[in-house]
Amino acid sequence: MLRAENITKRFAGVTALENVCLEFQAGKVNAVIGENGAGKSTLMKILSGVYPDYEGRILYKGKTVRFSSPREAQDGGIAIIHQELNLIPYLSITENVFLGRELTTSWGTLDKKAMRARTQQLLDRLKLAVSPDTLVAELKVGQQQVVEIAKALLIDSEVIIMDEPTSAISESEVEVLFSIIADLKKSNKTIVYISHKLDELFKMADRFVVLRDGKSIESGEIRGMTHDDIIRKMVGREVQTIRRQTRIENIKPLLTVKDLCLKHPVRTQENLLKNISFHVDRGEIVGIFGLMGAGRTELLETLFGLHPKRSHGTVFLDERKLTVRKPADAIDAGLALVPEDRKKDGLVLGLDVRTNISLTNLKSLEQSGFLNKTKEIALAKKYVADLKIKTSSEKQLAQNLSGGNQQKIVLSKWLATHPKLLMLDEPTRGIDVNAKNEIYKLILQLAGEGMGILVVSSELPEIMAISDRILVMSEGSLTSELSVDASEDEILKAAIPQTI
Amino acid sequence: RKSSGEKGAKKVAVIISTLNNPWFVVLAETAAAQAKSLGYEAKIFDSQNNTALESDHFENVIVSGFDAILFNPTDADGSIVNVMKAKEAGIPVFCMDREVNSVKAATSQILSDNYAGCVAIGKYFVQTMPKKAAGVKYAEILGLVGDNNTWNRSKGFHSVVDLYPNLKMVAQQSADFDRNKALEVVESILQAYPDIEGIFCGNDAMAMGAYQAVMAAGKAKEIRVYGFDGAQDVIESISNGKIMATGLQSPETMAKTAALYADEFFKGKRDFPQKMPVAVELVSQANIKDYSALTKRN
Amino acid sequence: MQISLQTYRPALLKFQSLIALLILCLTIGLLSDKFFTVANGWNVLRQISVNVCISVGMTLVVLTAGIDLSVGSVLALSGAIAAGLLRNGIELPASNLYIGFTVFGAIVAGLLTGSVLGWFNGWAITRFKLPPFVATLAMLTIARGLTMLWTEGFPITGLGDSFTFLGTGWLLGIPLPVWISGGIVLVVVLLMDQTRFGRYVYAIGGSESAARLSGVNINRIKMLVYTMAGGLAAVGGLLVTSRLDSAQPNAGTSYELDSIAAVVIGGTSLSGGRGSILGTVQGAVIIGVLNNGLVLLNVSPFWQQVVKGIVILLAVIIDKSSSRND
Amino acid sequence: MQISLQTYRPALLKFQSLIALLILCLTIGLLSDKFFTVANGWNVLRQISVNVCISVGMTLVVLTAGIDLSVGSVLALSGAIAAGLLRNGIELPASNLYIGFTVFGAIVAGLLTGSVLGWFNGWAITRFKLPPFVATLAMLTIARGLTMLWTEGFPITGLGDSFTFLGTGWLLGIPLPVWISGGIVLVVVLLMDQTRFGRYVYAIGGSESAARLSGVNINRIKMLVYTMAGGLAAVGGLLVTSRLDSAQPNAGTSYELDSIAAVVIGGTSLSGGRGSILGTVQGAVIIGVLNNGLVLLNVSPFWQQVVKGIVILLAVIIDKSSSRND
Ligand SMILES: Nc1ncnc2c1ncn2[C@@H]1O[C@H](COP(=O)(O)OP(=O)(O)OP(=O)(O)O)[C@@H](O)[C@H]1O
Ligand SMILES: Nc1ncnc2c1ncn2[C@@H]1O[C@H](COP(=O)(O)OP(=O)(O)OP(=O)(O)O)[C@@H](O)[C@H]1O
Ligand SMILES: [Mg+2]
Ligand SMILES: [Mg+2]
Repeated sequence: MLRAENITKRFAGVTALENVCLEFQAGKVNAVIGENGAGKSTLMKILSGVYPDYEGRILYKGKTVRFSSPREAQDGGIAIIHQELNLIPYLSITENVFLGRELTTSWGTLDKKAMRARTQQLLDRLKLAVSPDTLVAELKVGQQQVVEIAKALLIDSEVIIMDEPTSAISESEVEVLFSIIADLKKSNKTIVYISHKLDELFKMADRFVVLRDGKSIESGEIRGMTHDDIIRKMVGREVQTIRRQTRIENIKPLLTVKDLCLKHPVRTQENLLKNISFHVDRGEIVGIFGLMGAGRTELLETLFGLHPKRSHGTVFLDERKLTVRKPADAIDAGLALVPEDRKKDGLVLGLDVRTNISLTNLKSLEQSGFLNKTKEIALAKKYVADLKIKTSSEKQLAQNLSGGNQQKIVLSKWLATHPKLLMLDEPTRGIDVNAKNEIYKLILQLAGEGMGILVVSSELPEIMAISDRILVMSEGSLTSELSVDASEDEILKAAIPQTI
Repeated sequence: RKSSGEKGAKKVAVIISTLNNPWFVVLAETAAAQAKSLGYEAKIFDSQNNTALESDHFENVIVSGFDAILFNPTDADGSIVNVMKAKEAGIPVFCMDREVNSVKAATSQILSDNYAGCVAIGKYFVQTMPKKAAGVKYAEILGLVGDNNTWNRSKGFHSVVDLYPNLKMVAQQSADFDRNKALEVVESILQAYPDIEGIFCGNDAMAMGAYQAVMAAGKAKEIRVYGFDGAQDVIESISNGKIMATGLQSPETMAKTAALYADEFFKGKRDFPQKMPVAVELVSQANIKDYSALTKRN
Repeated sequence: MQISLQTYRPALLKFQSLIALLILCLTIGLLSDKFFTVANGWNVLRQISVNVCISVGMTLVVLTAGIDLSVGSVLALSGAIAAGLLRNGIELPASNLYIGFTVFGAIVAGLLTGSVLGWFNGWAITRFKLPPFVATLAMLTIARGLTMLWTEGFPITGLGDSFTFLGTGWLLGIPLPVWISGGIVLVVVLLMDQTRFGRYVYAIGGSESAARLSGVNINRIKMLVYTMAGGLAAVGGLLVTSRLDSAQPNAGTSYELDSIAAVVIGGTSLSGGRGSILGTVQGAVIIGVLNNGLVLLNVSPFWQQVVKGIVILLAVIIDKSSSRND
Repeated sequence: MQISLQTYRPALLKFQSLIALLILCLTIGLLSDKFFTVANGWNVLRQISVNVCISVGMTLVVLTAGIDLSVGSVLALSGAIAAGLLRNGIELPASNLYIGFTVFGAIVAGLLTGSVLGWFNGWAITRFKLPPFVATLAMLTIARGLTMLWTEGFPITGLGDSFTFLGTGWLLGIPLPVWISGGIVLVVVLLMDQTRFGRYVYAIGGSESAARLSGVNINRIKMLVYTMAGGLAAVGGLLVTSRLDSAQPNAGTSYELDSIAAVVIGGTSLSGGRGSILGTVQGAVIIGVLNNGLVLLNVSPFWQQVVKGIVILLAVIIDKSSSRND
């Protein structure tokens, strides 16, 4: 159906793809696997007309094509769900879904009714229970990803490329997406699927293609492969999957939270967090699970001092009462937060790696009022080496790094403050297995050194792999506290909202 | 409409082309003060050199029931419409300093003649500039190029000076009636034409700036600076021998006359002279003693 | 085709937070009995009509995250071209040719002038990826210079009654400039709310890269937007010229600030993507009422500027806090 | 403390793409033999020193994704306050008190005035979350009005030689204003490159939310930046006043455009986070050389504006294409 022959793509200084040859078959789910920065997204952008200048050729339905714009590729029947969310924040869901392909009446004006109705259908099909008139800016990341999916499903395309469509959505939405993919497969569409969640691939994919360092390595049937086979092909060597082993029980409590409440920003009668109480010990890893919108992000943000006016409750750190009015207080007290949206909140994308790493830590780099650049460079180099950040140098701009490496920079900048409690919100979203493992290893090591860790994640396997204890949230309340031995069913039951 | 003002004291509007220049501030404040001393309410409007804003002022003045307008137009042609509007509403308009190009519009126009004033300066310029067989170079600094006063003055000056081929204008640049711009422009002109011996400026603020540039270049002796307006600091500078001459157009005389005309109008007089010229006096090194009273003004 | 005023777009809701404007009007009305009169109402509306025309175009530009500093000069040149052609026609001494212009012809020429200058702005911005600030700043001085060259520094006057009717006439009891600016507002509101073009303008301002990936032809939309801004500035230029029966070479100086002020006071974000035409109209009305009120209340010109600044601050603060409770 | 000119910050590299400036200088130099003289060099530098002072402050503001339209009026008011105090002191007729001011006292008062006005801008912007455009536009008219009230519309002159030395004096063969503006550039370059403050300014402009989460006190940095912009405008005001030996009530009109032009031509992005002080200096030099060159070549005032606009366009286009190849 779609063949790439000897595709080479160079960016200033980087060869992202080198003589890539591969083929995607109709009526199959074709998985593209590879580490962060292997060139998956770049290849997809070429196939969908985003990058019109490349070497090599593309055969589509047996004919050579060269799309000069996303529009041409769409008209030719190739739709793509981009990895980076590409929605317009201040337009509604309907307007985003139909952007560039609006329906018009015979007057030439927009047919808003028809578009709204069609969007409603799509949202129903994707089981997203929000009004089509909602502004995208008001949606959570996960909901935005569902809108991206809706956008790709709008037109009846021959080829649908999905670049990490599930990186921000939770289990139930994933199920919905999979049933849709199954339907598409039945109607003989070509599906190209990229994901770092290997379980999904085994559930869904028929074929796989491996990219490594911009080269196509291998392709074949998924059937008969094991986890370890896939990982070996991606990474080019053996990788051990990390799992929390033992830990010294109950040392001193590090963080104690009592009756934490947070008011809704607009509907002040309503609470987004309802009397949350829990504790984290030194050296303990506490996982917080919940479905989308359960209030986990808000919990971390509140602890970090982002909502001082709307929240109340008592927090103790190291048995001392903590008053946090702003993030600087939290940092001084020894808290660190790796936020959910790393591009917006975690990094200053237009600054370089070194500046990003040192941003939280400039006070300690000061000497008589001036920054000591030698120290700063040393600090950046230390974390680039320790965390194995793949970057040409510490002078590289953060926006030019791959997702996994960006996440490692965010981690670095917080580790540099030597926090007592590290809060991680979806720390491995969009990160390849290898990098994920490295991050897990790091988390375990930090806990081993006595740091308390609070991890929010929507991925059950992740939570179960690294936590010592699991808290489950639903609709702003803490519904359950479970040990790692708890079954998946137990956890999910606690996470599902009681009120519908 | 006119009855609205009858209740209390009559209201007089003073609409001024700009208050961004002290000369016009004097014009406006004298007119308002004179009207008040005659027992009327007075109010100043600043058109900010913008004919459209002036038009807004006229509309607002007509609506709020003023009884007379003492008017300093932004533009001889563009302001006609505004004056006609007031006339239709039965409100007398007395133009001060600048005219509108219509004999039917204003009740009376009390004018200083920029053109004639600059003819006088031109004559003095010709007399005082050195006479050399090889020719003498000079520069001219214009005001805002989109302002017709700029051109009235320039033309009056050139109507005389251009008759003397020995006087060669080597640079003609604009400094927007602004002292700082004039300083900078003249600094640059002095680089390109260090041998000029005279600078004619379209107003006194620019003359002051030009003189400062000349002084800083150490050429106060060689280069003669001429201005126009009769601003106080220039008159002082003339008495100190720094600046050669300026055209004194007395804002006080014009403003007082206009206010008195309005007073007479209210008392029933209708036959005003269409144009009432107020002479522009040449104040120069030659006659500065006659104006010594002015330099004491505060 | 339903027009939904009480609609989803929050920027439109913005228009409903008229509290600041109401307070302003009431205060002036209490202090001066001349304010709430029909004549004064038409006065204010006629006075703001030029700013409304320009600001509608400016809103489009700002919504795409751009800016147009050249509107004032474009206004001046368009008005001067129309007036000059109407008055003098085109003489080609070489071929002994004289082309006269009717009022209609002159108006078309003025509108064309503005649109071409706007088109040139758009071209420089899209073709060379220049920051809009720089490209339109250059146009600000270029168009002003061309105006000076065309008029030789003198106003062009005596344009005849049929031309001045445009700026001074009344139709069905409403001043013609109010009809014109009102019509423009209506058309552009429909355009923004009911057509693809409007969607794309919001989309480009919201996220240019996302709009590009959705297949929106960014450059074409931007060219259109700047061309429209130029054309609307030309409408303003024709109105000013005809109202004064005279094309002033320095007309429109610093109008760009007034117009951006109307846009921003009306709630449109300078970083693009958020805002509305009706908000801008509200902004222009606030500025107009303020100018009118300060005169009616007899505030001295020096104090006027201080008061004006403070009222603008208060208006935006009130507006912000009232719309937050929606 | 090493100063790395050939450094990581790409915006600093920008300064090395001086090609446009070089071409401009060479062209003027070819057409006029007066251009490349030492005297003219000092001329140009002295003339741009006011714009450099203002534009350095403007660069800080723009780097935080803000804008300051009030610099011109703040300049005027600061200069007028200093001149007025120096000339007349403060008289309190009620308590029969007279406070005289030394030159130093007057300068401090002028600087304080500018800083307080700038501080007020920052306060309005951070406290009420006003768009910087609106807050500083309000300040533009307020400060101008206050200047008019303070001066009653008349220039304040006769300030004495020790005060005018500031703007007209020479030190070691270099004009004093050049020392002052050069010193300011040096200090602020160090501040931006070598201190926490500088980092925070870039971080806020790059992503305000990321900076907030990193513990940066956004409001404090913004307040500082606007206060500095006000203070630097006051330095400009003192220079202008002392050069003219006179505080003009209408000094600084439309300087905000010149200054933003220098910032943007110098490659700083109006959306914040990217740019440099040295780029701005380059921008100011381009504008200054252009103004000087047009006068040296005695280009007619009508044509000057057209030529100026075209050269600015070309300069930015050349600059963009040359820096792309770095
Ligand atoms: N616009 C760009 N400019 C420079 N380099 C780029 C650009 N886009 C991508 N790259 C580089 O090209 C390489 C491939 O990137 P790509 O985004 O295709 O990786 P990926 O396989 O999709 O990774 P991930 O799993 O993290 O999404 C990386 O080294 C990346 O840094
Ligand atoms: N600014 C806001 N305005 C209105 N509602 C909000 C806002 N922020 C969050 N919410 C709502 O608060 C609830 C909790 O959101 P939160 O982001 O904490 O959930 P979460 O468990 O972290 O989910 P996710 O996995 O999507 O990050 C959700 O219902 C969300 O819609
Ligand atoms: Mg990718
Ligand atoms: Mg979350």
